[in-house]
Amino acid sequence: MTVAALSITDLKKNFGPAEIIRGVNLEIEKGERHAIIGPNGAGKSTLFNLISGGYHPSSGSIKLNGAEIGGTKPFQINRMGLSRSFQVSNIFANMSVRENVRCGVLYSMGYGYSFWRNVGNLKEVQRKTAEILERVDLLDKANLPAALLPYADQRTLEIAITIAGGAEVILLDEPTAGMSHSETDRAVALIKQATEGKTLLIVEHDMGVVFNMADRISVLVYGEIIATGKPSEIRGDPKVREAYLGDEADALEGDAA
Amino acid sequence: METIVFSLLNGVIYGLLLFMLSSGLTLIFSMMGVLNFAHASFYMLGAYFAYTISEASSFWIALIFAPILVGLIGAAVERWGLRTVHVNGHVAELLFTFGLAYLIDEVVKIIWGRNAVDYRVPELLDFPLFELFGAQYPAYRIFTLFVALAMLAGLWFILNRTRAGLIIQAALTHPHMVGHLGHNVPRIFMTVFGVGCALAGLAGVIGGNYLVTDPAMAVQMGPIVFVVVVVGGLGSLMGAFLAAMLLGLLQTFAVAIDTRFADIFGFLGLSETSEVGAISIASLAPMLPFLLLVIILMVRPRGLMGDREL
Amino acid sequence: MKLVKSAALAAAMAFASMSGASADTLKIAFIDPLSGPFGPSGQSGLNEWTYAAAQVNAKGGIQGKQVEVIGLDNKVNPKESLIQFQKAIDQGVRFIAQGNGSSVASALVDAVEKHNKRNPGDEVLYLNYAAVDPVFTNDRCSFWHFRFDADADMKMEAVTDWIKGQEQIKKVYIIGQDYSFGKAVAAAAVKNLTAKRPDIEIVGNELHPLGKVKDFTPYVQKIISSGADAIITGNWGADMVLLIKSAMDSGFKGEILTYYGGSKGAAVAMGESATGHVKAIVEHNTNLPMSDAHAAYVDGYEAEYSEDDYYYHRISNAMKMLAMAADKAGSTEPKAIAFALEGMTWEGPTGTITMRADNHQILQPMFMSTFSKDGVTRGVEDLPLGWTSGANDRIEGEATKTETTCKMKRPS
Amino acid sequence: MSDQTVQNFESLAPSAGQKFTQRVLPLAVFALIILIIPMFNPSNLMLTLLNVMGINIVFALSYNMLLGRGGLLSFGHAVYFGLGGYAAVHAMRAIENASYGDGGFWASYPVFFLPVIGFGVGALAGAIIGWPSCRRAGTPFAMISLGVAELIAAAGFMFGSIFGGEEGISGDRMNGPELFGLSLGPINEVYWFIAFWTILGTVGIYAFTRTPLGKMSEATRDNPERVEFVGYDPQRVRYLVFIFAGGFAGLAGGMAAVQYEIFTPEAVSLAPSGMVLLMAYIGGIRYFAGPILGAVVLTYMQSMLSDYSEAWLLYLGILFMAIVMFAPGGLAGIVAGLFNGLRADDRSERVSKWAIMVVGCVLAFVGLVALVEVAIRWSNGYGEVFEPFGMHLPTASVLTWVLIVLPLAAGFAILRFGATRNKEGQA
Repeated sequence: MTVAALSITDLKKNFGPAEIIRGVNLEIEKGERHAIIGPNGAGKSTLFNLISGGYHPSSGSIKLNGAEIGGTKPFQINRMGLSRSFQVSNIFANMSVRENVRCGVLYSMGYGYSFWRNVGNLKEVQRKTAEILERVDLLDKANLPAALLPYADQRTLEIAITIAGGAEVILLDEPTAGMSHSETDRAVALIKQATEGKTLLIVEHDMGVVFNMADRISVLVYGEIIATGKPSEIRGDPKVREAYLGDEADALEGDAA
Repeated sequence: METIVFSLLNGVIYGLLLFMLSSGLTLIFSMMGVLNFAHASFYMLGAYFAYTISEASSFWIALIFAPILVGLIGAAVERWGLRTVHVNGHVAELLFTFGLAYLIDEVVKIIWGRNAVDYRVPELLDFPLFELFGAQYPAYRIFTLFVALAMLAGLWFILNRTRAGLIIQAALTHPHMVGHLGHNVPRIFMTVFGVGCALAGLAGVIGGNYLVTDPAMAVQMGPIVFVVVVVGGLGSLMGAFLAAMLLGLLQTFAVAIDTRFADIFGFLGLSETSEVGAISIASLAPMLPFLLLVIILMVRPRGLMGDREL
Repeated sequence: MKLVKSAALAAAMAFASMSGASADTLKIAFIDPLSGPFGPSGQSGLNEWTYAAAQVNAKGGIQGKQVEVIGLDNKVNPKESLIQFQKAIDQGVRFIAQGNGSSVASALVDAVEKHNKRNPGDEVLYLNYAAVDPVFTNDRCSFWHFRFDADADMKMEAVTDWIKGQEQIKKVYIIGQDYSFGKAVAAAAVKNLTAKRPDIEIVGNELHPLGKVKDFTPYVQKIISSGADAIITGNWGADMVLLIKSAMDSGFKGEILTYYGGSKGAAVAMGESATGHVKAIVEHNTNLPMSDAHAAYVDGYEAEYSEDDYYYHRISNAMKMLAMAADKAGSTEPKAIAFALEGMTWEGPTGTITMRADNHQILQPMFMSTFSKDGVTRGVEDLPLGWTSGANDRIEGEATKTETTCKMKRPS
Repeated sequence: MSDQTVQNFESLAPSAGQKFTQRVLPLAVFALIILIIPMFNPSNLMLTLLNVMGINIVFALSYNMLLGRGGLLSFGHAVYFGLGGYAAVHAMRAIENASYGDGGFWASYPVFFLPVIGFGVGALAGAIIGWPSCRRAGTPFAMISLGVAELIAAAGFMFGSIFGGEEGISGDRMNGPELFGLSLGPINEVYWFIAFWTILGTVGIYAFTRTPLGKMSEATRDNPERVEFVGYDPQRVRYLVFIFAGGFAGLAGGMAAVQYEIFTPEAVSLAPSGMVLLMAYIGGIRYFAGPILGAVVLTYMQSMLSDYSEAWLLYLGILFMAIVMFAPGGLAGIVAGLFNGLRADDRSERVSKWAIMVVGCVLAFVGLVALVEVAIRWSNGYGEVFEPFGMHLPTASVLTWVLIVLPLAAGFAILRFGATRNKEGQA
């Protein structure tokens, strides 16, 4: 039996009296693309923060490739092979695009806190950086200051930094939020291509993106997962339809078509 | 016994003076995030204005007008200085106030000279109130106590019983919320900065003749004000009050202790004549605030009563 | 580009070098604070040196040379003093005068010693008018250094000599700043009191951090509770003023014996209530009985510098002795003057003044002056208050003489 | 990947030529300036000043490792400078004792390498004090640095055996083995010593900015949260940078020990910490050369301006405030702006704009100087009168006030005009 890439058991998190995550169980296989959907306030971001080390779980366990990571610091989790992006662009604004990606590459290539090497002379770092930039199609903007990029490109850069470290498990927090239709399509293609062969956990509002990309989908409502399954199973699940009222249910419907 | 009574009395009065001085900074820091380096300079301005006004008229007029004047200058500084710098972030703001403190020092030296000025306790209060264990207790110190208490009561009233106060309270704990409520944030900032400076000015009016009014008084008081604010905690006037009291009492009590390190750590073989052994607790008293500052920031960065970390 | 600009700057500086020495002036570089918190006391010193120079020049100067005093601002910073010292050397200065801060004095003694060793024939003489750390005339004495003020230990000799005559003082409290000077004063006080007045009880001996105490009331109440009838303190600046103010506010009835009670700005801060209680050990006060010539000198100063009071009498002594030494040596070469100054004795306005040959320390009469309301003909800081002393308050210079550990190395 | 990528990655990084003009050339010019200055036969005073500038350049650059590159505002950087310097002076004494006494390790240690000791002790102090300080950036870091600085400054006066009490500790640099034929006695020989270490320190600090740690320090300044998600511990990054900054400050302290041959407790106090902050910020913390510029200008001001005006502290304060408010890029930012502007397309427009600004600044400055100088003479009360260019400007005269108010008002009016024109231009 293979170990799950990510395995969450009875995960709970409360802030004071408010229980945000109320017992989540989830298994994600290696190489799987898994999406989490749910209405606003369901606790999706909290769940992400718990997995990536931003918050400490109140109880329960989170295992990455079989190793417990609940309550571990983000940088340690990252070194164990999990990387994440942010809902709001979270890049190094005062650096160039190339330097941004390079920051993502450095640690994974073993240059941690090195202070005896010149970054300019690290050929493999340069090569890896260029590879990533090419993969996300930012090569021609490599030497621009990151803060001057258009919004969609900043989102792309966000993803580029996330995948730069070569993590096997990638968490993407609403990667297409705020993008136009054509930009979204491009982004989806890019994510698919860039995360080829990796385990992907994605939170997304755009149902089109979700049903297009995910192998499996979990539905998070009020801190609990009410359903997990293939897109077709989720689409027909009455509990899910119940949770999604009005427009969003239509959206489910519409995408099913 | 007498040591305890004296230390208690002095500690409380010194603590209240510290609180008067730092309450304004707590307001400013909590709302605007500006740790105003020039806060003690406004305290100094208060003392100098009070000196000039009381030379021309009387101490009582100075008691009212000097803080108002200082408040107006503070508001002007916020309006035409700090606001310009705000876009460049907190470090730039901190540096702005750092430079401002420097400038105020120099300007005060030019206007009032580089030596102490003869700012006296008003004659009405210049008598020993009572005698305790052979030492006289000046009436002015008790007056200080009452002014501080009156200020405390006034502040409490404004914050808890007026609309403006409630807005400020909301802003203290949730600075980002005020804008959403449709209030004019720049004007609130300007007002708070002005009022904070006025409170420092009031402390200057009271402290200037209690201590000495000279151009060094700002530098002397500057760092300790930070200690009070940081130890007290963000957004908490109560915390600032407690911290000021704690510092006042800590320092006065430490002075009263003659114990040397050699007496405490003698069992470790520390000798009376060694450099470390000869250090007495009393001689360390003025260093305690900074020790406390460092320890608090390490152990409990939110301060005694703060609702969030710095 | 940024670098080009700094290059231009550096080049500009290189060309802006100073003019050389001119033959017919004798330059004294006054290296003391002229700005910042200690600016006022430095400025006073500069005024008195300038005035003393003008007086000498009016009589034809020193060996026919006009004396010029150049004020150089060292910000009481030892490192900055060394830069200003170099500035002085480049201007052809052969005499430097300094007084504020033993840290500065320490740097300058060292620098002068090294300069003279490394530049024979171009020696510099250091006239110390106020840095009182005994070490400069003991372990670290230098042939090129002359001190015109009594050192801290000598002042304590004078203070304790005076206490010897004060039967009413039974209990003494010693308080000082927690650094080398404060510790030295406390140690000297204990040593001298036990020797000269074994019956006196030292009821407290305390050090507080330098310049950090805002309210001295707790200390003062400790002092009052101890029943002390005299306080001895070497405190200066705010530490002294705040201590005295607190003592007066708390109704301390005894004497406060200070080193620096007479320093600039203190009188205003202490106020009238301190009169009769605060005493200072000094070589001169402006209410001493004076000869006409000396009175004219003092009044002339106070007229010319109306904002200032005549305080550093030793500066006038130093200038006169410099002139006398030059006459004796027939030269204005620092080396010759230094040899001529050694052992020089003369009758000054206050009595016999001697420059010790063994350690270059001056011996002069000292006065325990009291801050007073009455008997004041010349007040200080535009107040009707001033410093006075009576017949019993005079301590002869010879009585303040201390043993020295100096092993003077004289140039051949 | 394909050959295409390999090619791209080669072209991504700056070309050898770019690298040379951007990185090597400025440092080479800097070194060259230092090397040719002695050919102009500067006076001893100038040499002294240049030496002090060298020391301050390294000190300010080390400070900027924290403030500019790491986003850490420290109010106690002189602690590391001072401790490094003290260690070097103690070592200097050990060399002196060893060469006249029993020999041993110190007898063979050249004074020339004292800055190494300074570096080690500065870094050690950084490692000890940085441990609690670097957990947080921003205001908590600033406050801890202030508290620590106060404590160390107080300790400086309490522990005589280390700090030598008020007189400090002094040594003699002319002992031990000589290196490169330098006895280090005369000031021009010390110049070469300072030059060597200034260049080494500058190159070292520059090289540090090019290392992975240096890069991550900038990343941590910009976005500590994100740094965590690329595998770095921001606390660790700050801590390591702090140690290096302490080390280079100690190096500057070691240089100062040889230059001055004395260290006093004043060196660990708050004043030099404030001074180095001013140097770095006035010079420009966003540019590598900024602190160099700041160190040169402020060292000159500190030692020479006081010859012309006792109000030099006030001018320094005004300069600082003007930089904070109107030119956050500092002097280096202004220089860079001019340089870039001259190459921009709208050159003529920019030049006319600058001309207006310069005229406004000069006028306002003239009025300000007149005001300050007249005021300070009035304040002193010695009856001295401000007499620039043979004019006689007593406090009470109408001419004086005309000369103050007119340029001030005109200057500010012009500056305002310039500013509004800019805004319209942008709109």
